[in-house]
Amino acid sequence: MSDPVLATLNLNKSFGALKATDNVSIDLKPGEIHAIIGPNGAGKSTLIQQICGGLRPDSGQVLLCGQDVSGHSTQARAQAGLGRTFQISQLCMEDTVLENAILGAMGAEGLAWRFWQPALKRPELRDRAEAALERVGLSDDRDICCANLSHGQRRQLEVAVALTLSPRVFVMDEPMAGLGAGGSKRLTGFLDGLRVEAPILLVEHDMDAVFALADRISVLVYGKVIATGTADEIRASTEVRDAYLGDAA
Amino acid sequence: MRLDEKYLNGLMIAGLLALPLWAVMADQPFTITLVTRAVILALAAVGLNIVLGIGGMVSFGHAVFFGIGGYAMGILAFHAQTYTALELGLFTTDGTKFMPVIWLVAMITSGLVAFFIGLLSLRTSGVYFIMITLAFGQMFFYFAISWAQYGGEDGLSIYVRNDFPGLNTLIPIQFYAICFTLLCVVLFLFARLQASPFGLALNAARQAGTRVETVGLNPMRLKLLAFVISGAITGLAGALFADLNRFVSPTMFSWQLSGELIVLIIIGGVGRLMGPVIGACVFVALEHFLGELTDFWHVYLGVILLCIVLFGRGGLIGLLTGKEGAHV
Amino acid sequence: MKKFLTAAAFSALCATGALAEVKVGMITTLSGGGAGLGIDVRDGFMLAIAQSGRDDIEVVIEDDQRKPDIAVQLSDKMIQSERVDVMTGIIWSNLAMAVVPAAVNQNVFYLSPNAGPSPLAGKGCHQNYFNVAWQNDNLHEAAGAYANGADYKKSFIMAPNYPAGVDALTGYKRFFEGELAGEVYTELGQTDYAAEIAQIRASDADSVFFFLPGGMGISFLKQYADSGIDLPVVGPAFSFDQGILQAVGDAAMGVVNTSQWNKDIDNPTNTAFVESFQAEYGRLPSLYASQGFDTANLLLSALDKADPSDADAFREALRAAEFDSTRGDFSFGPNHHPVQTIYAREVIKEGDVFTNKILGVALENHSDAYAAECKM
Amino acid sequence: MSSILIIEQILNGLQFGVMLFLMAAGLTLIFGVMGLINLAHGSLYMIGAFAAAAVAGVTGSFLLALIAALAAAALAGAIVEMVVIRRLYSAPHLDQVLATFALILIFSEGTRWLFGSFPLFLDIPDALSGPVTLPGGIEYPFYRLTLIGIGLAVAVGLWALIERTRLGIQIRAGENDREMIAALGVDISKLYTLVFALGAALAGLAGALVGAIQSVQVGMGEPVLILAFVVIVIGGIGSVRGALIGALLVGLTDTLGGVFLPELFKLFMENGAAQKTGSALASMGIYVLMGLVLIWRPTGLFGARA
Repeated sequence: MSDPVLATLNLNKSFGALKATDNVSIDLKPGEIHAIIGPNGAGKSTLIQQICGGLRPDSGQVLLCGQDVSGHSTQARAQAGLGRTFQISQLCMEDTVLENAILGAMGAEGLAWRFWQPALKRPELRDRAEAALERVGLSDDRDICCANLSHGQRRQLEVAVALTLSPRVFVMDEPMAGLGAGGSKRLTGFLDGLRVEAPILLVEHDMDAVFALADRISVLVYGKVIATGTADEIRASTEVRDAYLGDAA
Repeated sequence: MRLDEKYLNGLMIAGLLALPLWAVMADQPFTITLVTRAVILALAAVGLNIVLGIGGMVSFGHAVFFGIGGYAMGILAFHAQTYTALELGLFTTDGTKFMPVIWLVAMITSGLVAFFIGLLSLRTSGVYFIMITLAFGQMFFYFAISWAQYGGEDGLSIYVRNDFPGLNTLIPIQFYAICFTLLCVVLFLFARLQASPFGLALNAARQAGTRVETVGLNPMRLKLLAFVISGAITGLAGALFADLNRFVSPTMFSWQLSGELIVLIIIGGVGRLMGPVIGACVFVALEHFLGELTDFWHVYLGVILLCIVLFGRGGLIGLLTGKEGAHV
Repeated sequence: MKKFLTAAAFSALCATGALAEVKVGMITTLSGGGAGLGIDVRDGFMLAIAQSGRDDIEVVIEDDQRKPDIAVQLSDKMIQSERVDVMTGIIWSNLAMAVVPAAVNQNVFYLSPNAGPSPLAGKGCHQNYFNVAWQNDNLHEAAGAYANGADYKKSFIMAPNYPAGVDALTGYKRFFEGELAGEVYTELGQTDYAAEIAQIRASDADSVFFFLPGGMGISFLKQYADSGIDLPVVGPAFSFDQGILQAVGDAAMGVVNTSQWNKDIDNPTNTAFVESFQAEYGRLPSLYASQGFDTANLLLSALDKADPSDADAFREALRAAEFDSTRGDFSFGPNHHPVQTIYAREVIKEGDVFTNKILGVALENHSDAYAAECKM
Repeated sequence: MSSILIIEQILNGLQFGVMLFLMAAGLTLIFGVMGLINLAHGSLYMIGAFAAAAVAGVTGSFLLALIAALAAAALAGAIVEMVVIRRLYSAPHLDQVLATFALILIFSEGTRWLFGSFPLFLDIPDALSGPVTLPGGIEYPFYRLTLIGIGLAVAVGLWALIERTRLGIQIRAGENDREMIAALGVDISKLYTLVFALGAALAGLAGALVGAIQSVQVGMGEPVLILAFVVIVIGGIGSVRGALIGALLVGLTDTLGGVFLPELFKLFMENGAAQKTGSALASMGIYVLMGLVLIWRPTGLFGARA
């Protein structure tokens, strides 16, 4: 068993009386997809925020490749190898697809502080960006303005930007959201192949995708991890069933 | 009819070359003065366009840098013309009337001030950013008014324009040549900057700050550097403006001037290379010709500005090329 | 509508420029705050030109919006494009400082109808610069002199914190022989004087001197009148002038102010001026209008003797100042600033209209403190 | 410096503060509900003062003048809202700044065209003029006390309006969630016009009240506008409570700074120089205050946390 690439240790976060994250310890091992599921309001987004640096936990640690990054800023974590996609696309809508990908490449190459040569003409940036676009199938749309992309294409671009970073770990917040059945299926296939490159922490509502992809699944309810296990174990867990049904009722 | 933006830019530069030359031949020196004014205001607004158009920071206090540039020129030339020493703590100077030195001092000083204002202001965003930059502008304005040593509200008169090697700066067309060349250089730098990795990142910071962070870049630092570059350019314009008028006064720090710089950019087109240039030319022309028509020309200026906001998304460049401007 | 009509009349006048032999450039404030002063100067000036019946004088009028940079550019325009012989019109000292030195160095004559900053009267004086109104300190000095005469021993003095304000207090102190109960610099453009009034109340002053031009003076006087303090107030004419007085109202009643002109100065020129100004524009003339009128008449008197192209002769003609001033006797000192009598006036009410009445002379044939520094 | 003088200066600061509050309350409401930066708010203040001066000039009644000021400013506000402002709600701040900057130009020169370039006359009504003696022997102008009273009454009234009435519920809902009030069946555009007119009326009232002790002239609105912005930024944009606290802070800082800073400098400087330095610093005082508050709390004292 190898060491986890990403782990949280006893993470806690409260908003007033509300405990959004309650002593959460999860980990992500090389080569696996670890999915986090849970009903709305279970604290999934809050957890992701703490892992990626948008929120500071009240207590506990976030470990990236064994290193404590709890006090690091978002950009420091990104530099340390954390690649993230957003539930709601965070893209530069006035820029082209290629420019969005180049932005990621700039982060990866540490090349933002250059003032002379046009970004689009730097071969190292361009190669990296084009490669990422190629992989998600957006190569032909590279010169389209992002605002004119379809919803599905935007999700693809989100993933492409994360790819340009060549991260050591992916954190994906509902990448399937709003995709049609076909789109979901294609992305599922793509993520399936991605896990060998870097493990994926996947937050997703699309249960078909989750059960198809995840090596392990953690269930988050009211900020607490109530169960972790393989797809079959989770499916069989009465606790999980109660939590979901109880919530629905 | 839709114009390509490149042609429009070329046309504009050609116009800025041709009009003053025509004015020399037709012996209309005042036309040259007007175009010089437009070119200098454009230069100041190009500086602002870096933070406003690319970086999305609505600075309502850019007059600070314009004024600092002006006072850098005023103070240096004042000491040079009165042969009095200027004590700067560690060292003493007699001032100077040499333009390149004045420009350098203007740019360094306003860049430094921009660094500190930016450091404090960038903690805020949105309306708060607009207002805190305005507050800094007001502080400098009131400071200048009560700075008796350099004329206070009366300002400083510099009787002879400063020197530039090989040119007689008192001849309008020669001074214009200096300003025009500087504008072209700065426009070129702006274009390079906009396309460079830094420009791309800054542009991204305006549209999606979180995205910039998640690729491992620090939007704060990007914005702060942009603010400093912008301040330095506007400071340079301030020094030229002071030389055009051979005069500096606290009005260079006024919030109306900050507002006017923003107006110039919006008239032309936010984030566009030539937006400030077109805006400045149109503004100076309006000011001049409407002023001849009626004492109440501000009313008409107001109506025109209103129409530009309500119907001309993307400014004049947007109107002519059919492209919208940057969203701020 | 009246304004547009007169503006049209001016442009009609300008249109006769084809024949014009003398070109006069007037840069003054016609829009925005403070436009009233510029309009009065312009109207007074144009009235005199019209009355002269000369059609060989072209007056180019431009609005400086009270912005120094605009004023400088207009001055460039006047000199470079219009090629005017004589310039005039600037209201504000800071604009004058921006325009005048450069203009007179380009061999243009400048006749100041209002501003008289001290540098232009002293070290920075120039042979082509003539001030027809006053040196900035004059009216304040007269106020100081009046305070002595009124037997004030302890004055509370205040002015805005800018060069003209500092000059004002200096001018008052130069002539006032008593002590100061307080000396306060207010913020330029300040509208609320409660804090200062409280300080006056708490002081042991027996009189108050203030210089607060424009709206600042109106605010102060109204608030002062309402405060219940009844110490006598002295000030220069600027806050008690015809244009502004109606806005101050009862609060100004009885206040003594110093001025080199008033509409009741008894001489034929002045009587005719007041009448014709009222007839032409439908309002009482102000101090500024009288200054504009005198400036034009000085110019006309010089033009009768010499042409501006003969600069030396024209300068001599100006220096002689052989014209009938609305103020009575008028002559120039060695620094081309007026030597004139300054009066103390009191605010009174004539029917419904607030106006001033001359009390007596504050300073007789007064020159200024800077003339000695002028080396022409 | 006697304690009487200090108390008097504090009263002055309070009076200045509550008048700023009248301006700032409208500004902050308009921003809170509609998300609009209205630079032309100062023009509405000017309109109030001019309307009051005009009506007082004709009728001689101060009460009628106040009513006219409220009506004229509210009407002008409603018209501007319907013609221009409502096109700007979804526009970026930049466009709002420019458009309302344009409105300032139109209003200012338009007023000058109508009323001429000279200041107008508006005086304190006889019933309110002159000083009164407060406990402790402080003589203080009755009119200024009245202003403090009116300002505080408006503050209480606004509080009651927002907390206790149906309109208030809609306003609060509008601040939180625009879609929700549409879902509640409220006619949004009518609500917006109403809020804008209310803000305008408050500004007009301030203009008329202050006009009686200051000069009624073109351009009188802009300095107050800038101060009102300082106030709402300190208080937190959108918060009426913040506007009140901010206004009082600014009023007291400005008044007391102008008085005490020169005194402070007199301790180690020559009299005239101390006056000049002190008052120069005092004029920057509120901007320094604003800078400090924003550095400490980037969204103001009571602003929504980002």
